[in-house]
Order: sequence, then structure tokens, then C-alpha cells
Amino acid sequence: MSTSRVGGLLRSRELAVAVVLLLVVALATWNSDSFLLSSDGWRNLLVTPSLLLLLAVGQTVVIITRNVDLSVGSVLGLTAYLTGRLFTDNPGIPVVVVFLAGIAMGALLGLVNGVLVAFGKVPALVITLGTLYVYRGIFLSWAGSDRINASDMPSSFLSLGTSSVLGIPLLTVLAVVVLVVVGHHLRTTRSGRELYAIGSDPDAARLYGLPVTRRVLTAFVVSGALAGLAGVVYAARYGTVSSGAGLSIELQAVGAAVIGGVAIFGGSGTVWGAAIGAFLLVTINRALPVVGISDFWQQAVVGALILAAIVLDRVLARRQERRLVAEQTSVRLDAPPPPGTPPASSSSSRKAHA
Amino acid sequence: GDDGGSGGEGGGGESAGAGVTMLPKNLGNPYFDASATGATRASEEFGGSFEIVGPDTATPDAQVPFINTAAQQGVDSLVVSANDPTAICDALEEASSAGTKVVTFDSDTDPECRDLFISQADAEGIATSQVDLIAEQIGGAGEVAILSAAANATNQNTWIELMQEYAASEYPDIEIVDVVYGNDDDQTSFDQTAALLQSYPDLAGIISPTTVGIAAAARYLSTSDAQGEVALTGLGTPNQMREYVEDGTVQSFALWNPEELGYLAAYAADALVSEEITGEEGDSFSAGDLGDYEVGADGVVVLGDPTVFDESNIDDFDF
Amino acid sequence: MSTGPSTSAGTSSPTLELREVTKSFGAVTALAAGTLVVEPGSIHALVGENGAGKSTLVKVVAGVHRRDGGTFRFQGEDVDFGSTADSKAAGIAVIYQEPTLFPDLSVTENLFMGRQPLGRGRRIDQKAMREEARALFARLGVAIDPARPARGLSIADQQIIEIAKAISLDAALLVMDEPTAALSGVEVERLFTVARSLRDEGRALVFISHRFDEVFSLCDTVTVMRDGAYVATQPIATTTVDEVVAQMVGREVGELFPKTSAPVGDVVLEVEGLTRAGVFTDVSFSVRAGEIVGLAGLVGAGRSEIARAVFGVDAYDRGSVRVGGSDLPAGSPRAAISAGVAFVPEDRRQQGLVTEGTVARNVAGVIRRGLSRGGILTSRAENAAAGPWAARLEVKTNALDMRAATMSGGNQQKVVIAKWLATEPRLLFIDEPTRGIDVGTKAEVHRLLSQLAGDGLAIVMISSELPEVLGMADRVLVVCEGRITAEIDRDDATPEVIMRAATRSEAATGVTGVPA
Amino acid sequence: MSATLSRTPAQAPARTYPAYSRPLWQRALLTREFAIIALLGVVWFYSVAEVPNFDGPLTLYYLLLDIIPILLIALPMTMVIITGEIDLSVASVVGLSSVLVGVLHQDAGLSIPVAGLVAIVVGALCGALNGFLVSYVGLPSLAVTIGTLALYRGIAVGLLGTTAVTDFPEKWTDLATLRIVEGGSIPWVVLPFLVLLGLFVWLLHFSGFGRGVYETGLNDEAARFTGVDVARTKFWLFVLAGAVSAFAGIYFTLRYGSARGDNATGLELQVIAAVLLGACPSSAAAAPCTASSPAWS
Ligand SMILES: Nc1ncnc2c1ncn2[C@@H]1O[C@H](COP(=O)(O)OP(=O)(O)OP(=O)(O)O)[C@@H](O)[C@H]1O
Ligand SMILES: Nc1ncnc2c1ncn2[C@@H]1O[C@H](COP(=O)(O)OP(=O)(O)OP(=O)(O)O)[C@@H](O)[C@H]1O
Ligand SMILES: [Mg+2]
Ligand SMILES: [Mg+2]
Repeated sequence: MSTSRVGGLLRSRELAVAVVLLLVVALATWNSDSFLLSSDGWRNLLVTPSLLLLLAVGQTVVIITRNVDLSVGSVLGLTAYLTGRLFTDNPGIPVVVVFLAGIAMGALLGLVNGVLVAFGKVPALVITLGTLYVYRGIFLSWAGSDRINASDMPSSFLSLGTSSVLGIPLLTVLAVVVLVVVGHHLRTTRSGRELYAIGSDPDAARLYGLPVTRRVLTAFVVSGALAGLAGVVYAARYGTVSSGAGLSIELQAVGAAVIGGVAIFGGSGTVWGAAIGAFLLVTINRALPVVGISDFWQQAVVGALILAAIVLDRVLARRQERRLVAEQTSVRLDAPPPPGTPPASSSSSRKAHA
Repeated sequence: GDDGGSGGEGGGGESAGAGVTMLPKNLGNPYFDASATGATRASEEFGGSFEIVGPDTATPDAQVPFINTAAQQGVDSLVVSANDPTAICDALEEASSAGTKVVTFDSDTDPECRDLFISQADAEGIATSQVDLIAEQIGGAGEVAILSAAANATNQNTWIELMQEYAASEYPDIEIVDVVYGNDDDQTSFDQTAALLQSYPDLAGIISPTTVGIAAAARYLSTSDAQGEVALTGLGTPNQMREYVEDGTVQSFALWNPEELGYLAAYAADALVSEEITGEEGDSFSAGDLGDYEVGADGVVVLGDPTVFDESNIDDFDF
Repeated sequence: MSTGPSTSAGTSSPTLELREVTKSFGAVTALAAGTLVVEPGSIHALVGENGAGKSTLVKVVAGVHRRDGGTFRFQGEDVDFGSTADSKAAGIAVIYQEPTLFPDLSVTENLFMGRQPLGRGRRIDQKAMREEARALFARLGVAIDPARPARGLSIADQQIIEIAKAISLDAALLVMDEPTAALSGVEVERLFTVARSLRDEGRALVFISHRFDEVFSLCDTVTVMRDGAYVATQPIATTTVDEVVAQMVGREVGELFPKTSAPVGDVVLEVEGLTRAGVFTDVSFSVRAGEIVGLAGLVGAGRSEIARAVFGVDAYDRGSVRVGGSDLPAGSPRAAISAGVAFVPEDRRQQGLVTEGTVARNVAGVIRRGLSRGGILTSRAENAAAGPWAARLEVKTNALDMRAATMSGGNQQKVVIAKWLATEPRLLFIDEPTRGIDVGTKAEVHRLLSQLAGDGLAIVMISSELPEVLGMADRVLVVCEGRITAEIDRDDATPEVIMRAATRSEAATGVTGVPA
Repeated sequence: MSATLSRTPAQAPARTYPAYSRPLWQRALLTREFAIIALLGVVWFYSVAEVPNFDGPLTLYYLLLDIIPILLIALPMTMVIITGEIDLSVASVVGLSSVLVGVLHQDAGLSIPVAGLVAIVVGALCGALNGFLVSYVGLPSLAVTIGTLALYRGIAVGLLGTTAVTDFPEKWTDLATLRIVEGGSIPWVVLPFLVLLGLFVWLLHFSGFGRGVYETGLNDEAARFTGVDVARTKFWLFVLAGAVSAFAGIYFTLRYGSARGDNATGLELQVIAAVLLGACPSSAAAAPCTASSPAWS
């Protein structure tokens, strides 16, 4: 990250996905220019991904520490419902308070995950898979079959879902601000870099004296808080909250991060990549009907495109690696990772370091 | 099986009336809550007991375990809205062989799998009323799209077929350009609506014969430039739609009273359990303040024609 | 068992003072009575057999382990570190036996993790950090690109970075647990220069090594441990290698390099024009039964790479490999193994062992195919097969189902050797055979190697320890920058010749000499 | 080879080691598996005491019918997870094979066994695609199988659209719910599961392949150095997962007598939960629920 060469390599990984994204948008626009050019089209293009973007950013922070948070979907649902209830139970409550409440609620749920993972010494996949069901269960038993309708929420709140500043939807602005803050933090602060170190080799991090427990805890809290924020956003955008809210969105969040070049074994990847991944996933979904692919085949195409995206990403990364090798051997600074070793080992040697 | 003597709340052993266990497509669906309210009122009237169980996703394999459990507990009667006409049949047959009376409502199974089907209104009635509503709103001509629930939802598909036939014959200038599926999920339905407007710039109207779909579509329209441009109707509950009728996004939509549907289903179940009827064509039973009903062909009981809601009457309803 | 050394009459209190420190892991007692007193401005050697408790002692000092008992003073005050962060804050820098780097991060970030120079708004000052890194490497005379990720560095390079990391902390106490195990002459000499300059600045250093020549050329004082307990401390000046060795193992140890020339049989391995772009070029050599061929050279010359390619874990671009007259398919360790080739790799934790696996399963790891009866492979069979081989190498473990991770470095190395000898091979590649192995075991390994050669085994030995090469090898192939630059016969092999070939131009400095 | 090592030529005490550091009862009782089985027992007795009709013969019968797909898929999934990989696409393969059986039976007029066979082959191919991308292209399995999760499900939904195939011959649909003994509580399908269970227990715990699976998960570089073909091992595990999922799909179809694109949606997380938490809803599955992925721990 610290040098043009390595930085270039990383950037190119994000670039790969960005290119695919642009292609998708271009294709859709070419089919029906309203996809991009109409004011609705423009707004949807920007707004629709912002929800997943928030989740993907949080997910990235966790994945970088070689953990994963599968409970975000349930957290989102729970906070979305909380949002509605806050409005119905105490009318006239200021919108800001609701946002804060949602974030706080999310952070709390994230904290539970973090504590269980950091102190329970149980794999995050197991813990969060458990809390995925637990949180969803709490949601269901709390909400029962009650549901939040648009009429239950003040229009001042609902309008957040649609209003824009300078042609950029408010929710997008919100998501991008979050993205920039988190991204900048991960890149330029000690605690940020320590997250990468921890994910890169947890044992080494402990031996080195890094505050592993505290950092991992924080990562989960951040992920939870962002999921909470996403919950409030969900309520504002969709205007209704039923027990299905956020169901199985967690895999999309992980998918977005991984497609964006975040290594699932921790230690590398950026929120920028994850953000682009989120945009790609959502935009593919929206573009397909426009491109005229039958409703029934859309999911298949989405799958194919996800695969295409990660394969392309890998190809570009591999080419960069080769260049790195060439440079190093020519300078004879230090010899390269042997080109012969099967790519699996590149991911697995991470694992072996665990 | 026993008459639910040991059947927990499901059995309602000691009480005079039947124990009614309701299994909707999924919980957290306001439409079925309304039905449940009706059914509860009914069972209070005939002194039975009532419980509602169900999955949170509307799939048949999620419904089957609930049927199994009910069968084990030997409940008096099951009132089911089927997620699939066939998939839950075996389970239902197990149940009836265990002595449980099976009544389907809202969405039917194959006739041989149940004793009675309480139909909200005959399919034609539903289909035609919605097409008429949209035609009236778009002036009888233009592109119309349909936003449905799950691709396999039995009743949805029947209605859609009928709508297409009816529109073709009665309104030659109306073209039904597409059918998309929101899977009764707010987010999906919402995004599907957005996609529809993208793909069909000249779209004149949308019919959404599902309460979740119409609400999501209304929400999207109310926030987009298409508000007022693209007409929307379908089947929705007043509480969900009030907002959008008031802000002019939606002129009118239809629905039978789901509360009455549940009410009638419960009474039918009670009639079966008390062996007052067997479900034969021609049987007739009384359903409290709804009056008497007669069993039609294939053991179908029809509730009546749907109500149309618009700003004039919407405030008279609360469900 | 011991009172330990009396603190020096001098007014200055010792930098580090450990007395009667105990530490046990479940059943295993790693430290019975660890005692170590280190004066400021001195380099203190800590020696002992594998499993003597050296690393454990170090980890207590570093705050990795909490001691069970005993006193622990640092700079005159009683301390009790709960974590390595505490010890670091107190001014203790530690180089652990096994490198601990963050593979995904750049070398620079690895150097400064957790203490990066901060600029405006508590943001990391990348520029300053890069400059400090370059300065540091310049001082150590290291030529590693500070910007490259740590992944893929050879152990040697990793070890060098660990050293740089520790030094840059400029702590009052610097503990080095076998820092030179992976290094060869030149690097070692550079390290010593730095160590001496630190001592002259008045800092205290602890140096752990199994190489006595290094101990005696670098250190001022030596403390000997045996079976987790303190044995003796004395000034280097007043003792000899034999005395120290005797104290370590509690008996006399036979001659170190007893290679007896065995009758040389017919050719077992033929390598023809083996080439892998960027790593090694046009390598050709052959090995005969009963012969030990040494691959010498500087670290990073490409010796391991060559061996790995022949064995099949790495691919190669051109060339051919024949074992016992028939071609060996490229890139298939399985094929190599069934052709009777064994391979003891240089990195025991990454390549040699499944550290989370049990001793038995590691030892039986390769031969297990032959162990299943009627298609069923039982742990019983594995234990039965593993036991004798573990015993033959005197592996220190209290049960066959212990995790290899809990064993001392040297014992892990023994497990790896046992695992490969169990395959009863005809050709043995052994990369850094005695890295981190104590003097007693080292003698056994060498005796074993020559004995195996005597039994007609063909051996290729990669070693960065010149004395070992000189002592063991019938023929020495010198590798430099991926080419074989010289083939030297046992009789003409001298440190000078080899170093000249290994470094081409570079003068033969820092050749590690034969111990007294 | 007669290499005898001794410190001094004089005495040569070949030492011996005990096989185990802990007594048998500890090794038997202080295990994850035992904890799970114990927990299961507790839950069971609680239910019998508290839940009406729980001890009725139907309970076990339905419980087994409902969890058989999870049990089946948990077998290969356990091994996949032990190697440090994961397969999220299994439920989609279930859906796809269900649709294939339906379509092939209805439109192509194939008999159930033939259609089922084709479905299993296709399932294996689906697994092979996962395996190829993971082991030979070197992509993270999580990403790959999130992709194929959508792809396979999409194909399933695409093939059938709104329709659902429901006309399956009685004898086959009955077979799915048939009891071993008339009126007993053990469904017949438990038998194929038990066979597979035995097979996988052997493969994982009593074969060289299984040792390789563990080594691959714990340290695949070391595994390669000992001659384990890491890539091939993983590849075949994914193929197994695909094939078994397809088999589960056939059962699913016959049990509900309906082939639909959205059959078994979301089952993957239940399977993974079963494997990871060891919370397989039946003690039968506790056996394959051994230590989970080192990659995640
Ligand atoms: N796993 C690896 N990945 C990438 N590069 C490596 C790896 N191992 C070694 N190298 C590099 O390849 C070159 C040859 O390394 P190798 O270890 O073969 O040298 P060597 O002569 O065996 O030194 P050593 O004494 O460490 O065995 C060195 O520059 C080293 O940095
Ligand atoms: N975490 C642990 N769990 C159990 N036993 C351990 C653990 N760490 C060390 N031991 C045991 O403590 C003893 C001392 O180990 P230690 O690593 O200190 O030896 P050492 O002197 O460093 O040997 P070497 O020179 O080979 O590095 C060994 O018998 C080892 O098996
Ligand atoms: Mg040590
Ligand atoms: Mg080497």
C-alpha cells in the first residue's frame, strides 16, 4: 500500500471490478437511455446500492481481521423495525434521534457478536451464523405479525429516501461519507493498519503485542453499527418494514466485499473495492430487466457475472504479480514467489500463517 | 385421532366448539392477520379455541412441518392457505387420516387434499374487477404490467391468466406487456417496480394482485416522477394504502374483506368438526352474522365479490 | 538446584534478573528453575539442549507466558508482564525463534507496526516511515525492497527483518532466540557488528544459539541450561566449548562431523539443465548411492528452490530429472516419494510439519499409505509405526498424541527427519538438517546421515553452515545466484574456496569457522 | 534400514512413548461431539416431558423426514469445511436437481431412476465447476460459491418458470415417505443416509484420503510436501458435495411431490450451521460434525 508498485497492484484489483461496473451501466443505458439519463434512472442508479454499500463497508472491516459477520441481515431487519416503532410509539420524535437509536442498536448487537468471538474463542462464522438466527428470532417475536406502513412514519423522514442535494441523492451522500471516513481510517491510522496486521496473522499480532481482542471487538461493533444505520435507511427508502426485511442480504454483503478484492482470509483489501463490488451486484440486478433478460433467467445471469468479475479480477492480479516478479528478479533485490506454485497456495499460505 | 382432548391449545378439548389452527402462507403478513382476527372472532362466537402458526417465508416445504405438528397434536381442524397446490398434499392427507378436518382458504390445494376451500371471490370476479379498475384509470388504452407475488403462487397465476383473457376480449387497446414477480417481499417488489418503469417508458398502469406488491409499487411511484403518470391498482389493505390514496398515487384498489374470509373459514371448519356438514356439494351451514353459505362444486365456498376502496370510503376500514 | 550467579559487585543493578523462575504447560514442565542475570553493556549467551527451556524463558521475559513462580526483575524493579505490549513498553525487544511477520503487509509496515511515525492529525506519515526503513536497512547493510510484501520472503530474509525490527526499537534489553539459525556467514557478521555497537552503547543483549563459534566470538558471558533448570554462568574468557557442552548435556559428546567415506555405488539421481526463470538456471549434477553431496552457497542463492523443483513441489521450465535411471515426472511429490525420494524441507513449521497435528500423524504422514489394512487406516497402526522412529531420533514428547506445535524447535526438526527416514528412501534431500538443533543431537544427526550413506543412501545436503558442509560432504556443489559455480571435492574443499565460489567477487568474510 | 542411534555406543535404550496423553474417558467425554449428543438428549427429554404428543410415534418420523436433506449434505460439507473451504451453492444444486428430475420426467418422459441419475451427474458437474474454480484457478470458495449459488438457482428457476411439476408416480412419492416397518417411526430414507454416513466416516477418519483432508486444512503447504495433492483433494470434495446435494434434491422432489425452482431455498445456511455448530438436529449427524474449519478458527 505504501508504494506506487504495491499500491498500483491493489488499485488494479478495484479497477477490474470498476470496469465491469461501467460496462454494465453502459450496456443498460445503450438499451434504454432512461437507465442513466432520466432523473429517476440517475437517482436509482445511485440510491439503490447505498444500502448494500453500508453493509459491505462494515463487512470489509470485519473480514480484514480474518472474521466474518453473517448476522448483518438480521441486524438490519431488527433496526428497521425499531425505526418504525420509534415513530409509531412516540410521534414527533426527531429524525436525528431515530438515526442515532438505530446506529446504537446495531452497535449493541455487533458488540454481542464481538464479545462472543473475541472471548468465546469460537470461529466468527459459527457465532454470527448463530446470531443470524437469534436476532431474526428476536425480531419475529417482537414484531409478531405487526408491520410498519408508510403512513406510520412522518413524511419528513420518508422524504430522506428520495430527496437529493445537487442531483446526488441524500442516502448516497450518507453512504459515501461513511465510505470515505472508514476508508481513510483504515489507510492512515495505526488502529486501521493494525486491523490488517491482525487479519494477516492473528498469532503474530498477539505475539507482537497488538491489542487483538480490542480491535476485533471494534470491528464487529462498526459492522453492527453500519448494519443498524442501513436498517434506518431501509425504513426511509422502502417505507414499509415487515418480518422479511433484510432476509439473506448477508451473503450479498460478503459477496460485494469479496468481489471488490477483499481477501476472505483477512489482511488485504479495501473498502473502496467493497463499495464498487456492492455497486456492481446491485446494478447488475437492476440492469438485467432493462437489457431485456427474462425475469426467470436474471438470477442465473447475475451468478455468471459474479463469477466473471472475480475471475477477471484474479487474472489482472496475476498479471500484476508477474510484473512484480520480473522487476524484482531483474533488480535482484529479492527473489519472487515462485511462479510455479499453484495459486491455491497464495491464499492458503495466508491460512497456514494462522 | 382423538377429538383433540390432549391436543394442547390446538385441541380446545373441553370447549363446545371446534379447535381451529390457522396456517397462513407466512406470518407477518397483514392480510392474514386480518383473516386471523376474523377467525378469532368466529371461534369466540361458537366457543371454540383458535391458534395461528406459520413460517416466516412463504414456501411449501416451510409449511409442511407445521401441518405435521398439527397432525401429531391431533387438532380438530386446520385452516390453511397453500403455498403450493401439491407439495403440501401428502402432509394434509396424513393430517386428515389423523382425524383433522382440513379447510383451505385464500389459496387452494388440489381438491382431493382438503375438505373445503373458502374462496375470497370467484377468480373471474377478482380478475375482471381489477382489469376494469385499471382500464377506467388509464382511459381504456395503453401498456399495462402486472406485479405478482411468487412465480408459483396458485391463485396469482389463475387470476393473471384470466386478466389477460379478459383484457384481450374487453379492452383491445390495453396491452399487458409484462408480468414480474416481487415474491411478496417489500424490497424485491419495490425494485421490480423501478425496473418496470425503466423497461417500459410508455407504461400506463400497473396491476398488483398482492397486498405486499401493491404497497411497494405505490411507495416507489409516490417517490418518482411517474407519480400520477402511471396508474396503479390491485389488491391491497386500506391501512397499507391509505397514505398513497391520500397523496393521489393510487385512485382505487380492490379487496374482499380478509377478516370476513377468516371468519367464514373458521365457521366452515367448525361445521365440519361438528359433523354438521361433510363438505359435499349442496351442503349448507350458517356462518354467524355473514348468514348462510352453500358448498359449491369441488367443495368450494365463495365469500362474495371484492370491495373497491377509494378516498371516499377508505377511512371506514381498519385492517 | 542452584543459587545462580551473584549480581556483579558493581553499583549498577543488572538489566535483567530472573531467579528460580518456573513455568509448566499442563503436564509438561518447561522451566524448573530458570535463572538468568544480564548486566548492561554486555552480550549474554544462553545455551542448552533442545527443550532445555531457552525459548520458554525468553517468552516469560517477553510477557508471552506468565511465570508460575520465581522472581523477575527488570532494571532493578520487580515486574510481571501480562502481555508482550507491556514488555515492549518497558524497553525489552525480543526476536523469537520463529519469525512472526504479517505476510500481507509491506516490509516497511512490518517494521513499524503499532508505532508508525505520525504526522498531522495523528495520521501515519508514510514518507517518514519509508525513510526510516531505508536508513535502518542501510545501517544493517540489508538489500530487501522495503516496499515488497513480506509474503514469499525466504526464512533468511524474514529473520533479517525480525532483527531490524527489534533493533529499531532501541530497547534497553535485546533478546535474540537463535537469530542466526537461518543466516549464513555474511549476514551473521553484519548482525554481530550491530550487536557489538549496541553493547558499546551500554545496552544488554541475550543471545541464544546452538553454534558455539558464534557464541564464543560474540558473547561476554554464557549461561547454560539443562532440562529447564539453571546449570552455570561464567565469563566466556574463562571457559571452553568442551566445558560448556559438558554442562549442557551432562556428558562428553563425540566428534561432531564423523562422515566416514562409504563405498560409492551407481548413480541414483541425474539432474540435467534444470532451469526456472528468475530462480535458477541450467543446473546439472548427479548423485551416487552412498554419497553425500553438499549444496553450499549464500542464503538466497536458490539451493532450496533447486531441491524443491527436483522433488516436485515447485515446477520448472526446462531440464530433466532421472532417479534410478527412469525419468521423474515434473511437479509431482507423490511420484518422487514412490520413486524413493525423501525431502526434509528448510522451514519445519510451514513445510515440514502439520504443527496442529499429533506427533504420530506427523511421523506417519508419508508412510501411512502402506499402513491401512483392508482399506482401513487406524490411529493404532499409525502409533505403532511412528513410535520406533520417534524413539530412534530421541524426540522429546510425553505422548504420541501431543500436538507438534507444543514441541521445542529442535524437537520439531527431529520429528520431520523421523517422518522422512520412515519412508526408507534411496535418495534424501535434507535442507538445513541441523538448523536449531543442539550439539548433542547434531552429532547424532550427522552420525545418522553418514550411517545412512554407508547403507547405500544417496544424500543431498543443503546447509548454510560451512563447517557442516566441510565435515559431511563427499562433494560440494556451490550455488550462486541460481547457478552451480563450482564443484569441489572433499579433499580440496576449504572455507576460502567455497566462499569465493559462493560470492564470486565478494571476499570470504564471515565464514563460520569450525568449533574448537 | 539398520540405523541405530545411541548417545554413546555403549548403552542404546530405545525409548517408547504412551499413545495418549489423556485417559480414555477424557478423550471420549471431553469432546464437542459428546457435548452435542448430550445436549440433544436433554432437549429430547425436555420435549417429551413438556410438548404435547411429542413422544407420539409421528414426532421422530417427521423429524427424520424433515432433516434428511440437511443430514445428507452435512456429510460432504463437513469435509469441505475441514479443508478450509466452504460451499454455499449446495441448496441451489438441490433446487436444480429437483427441477431436472421434474422436467426430465414430465417433458422428456424419462423414468424417475433415469432422471434421478442424470440429476446426480449434473449435480456432480456443478460441484466440479466449484472445485475447478477453487482448486485450479485459486479463487476463494466463498466468492465462487456465492456466485454459483445464484447461477445454479437461476438455472433452476429459469427452466421451470411459474410452473411446478407435480405429476410423479405414486410409488415413487410414497417411497420417499415410506416407513421401514409399517406404522413404525423410522422412514425408509434413513437407510441410504446411514450407508453414506458409514462411507464418509470411513473416508474421513479411516483412510489416507481423510488424513490428507485434515492436513490440507491445517497446513496445505506441508501437505503438498508430504505428497498430498491438495488441489485434487479439494476438487473431489466439491464434486462429492454437488452429487450428494443432487441426491438430496431428488428426495426433496419426491417427498413434496413437487419440483420447483425455489425448492430448499436457504438450506445452505442450515447445513453449514449444522456442520459448524455441530448442532445437527440428530445425533446421527453428530458423528460427521467433527472439528470445523481451521481457516475460520
Ligand atoms: N517461498 C518463497 N517464496 C518466494 N521467494 C522465496 C521463497 N523461498 C525463497 N525465496 C527466495 O528465492 C531465493 C532463493 O531462496 P532459497 O531459500 O532457495 O535460497 P537458499 O540458497 O536455499 O537459501 P536458504 O539458506 O534460505 O535455504 C531467495 O532470494 C529467497 O528470498
Ligand atoms: N505451549 C507449550 N505447551 C506444552 N509444552 C511446551 C509448550 N512450549 C514449550 N513446551 C515444552 O517446554 C520445553 C522447553 O521448550 P523450549 O522451546 O523452551 O526449548 P528450547 O530450549 O527453546 O529448545 P530449542 O533449542 O529446540 O528451541 C519443551 O519440552 C517443550 O515441549
Ligand atoms: Mg527454542
Ligand atoms: Mg533454502
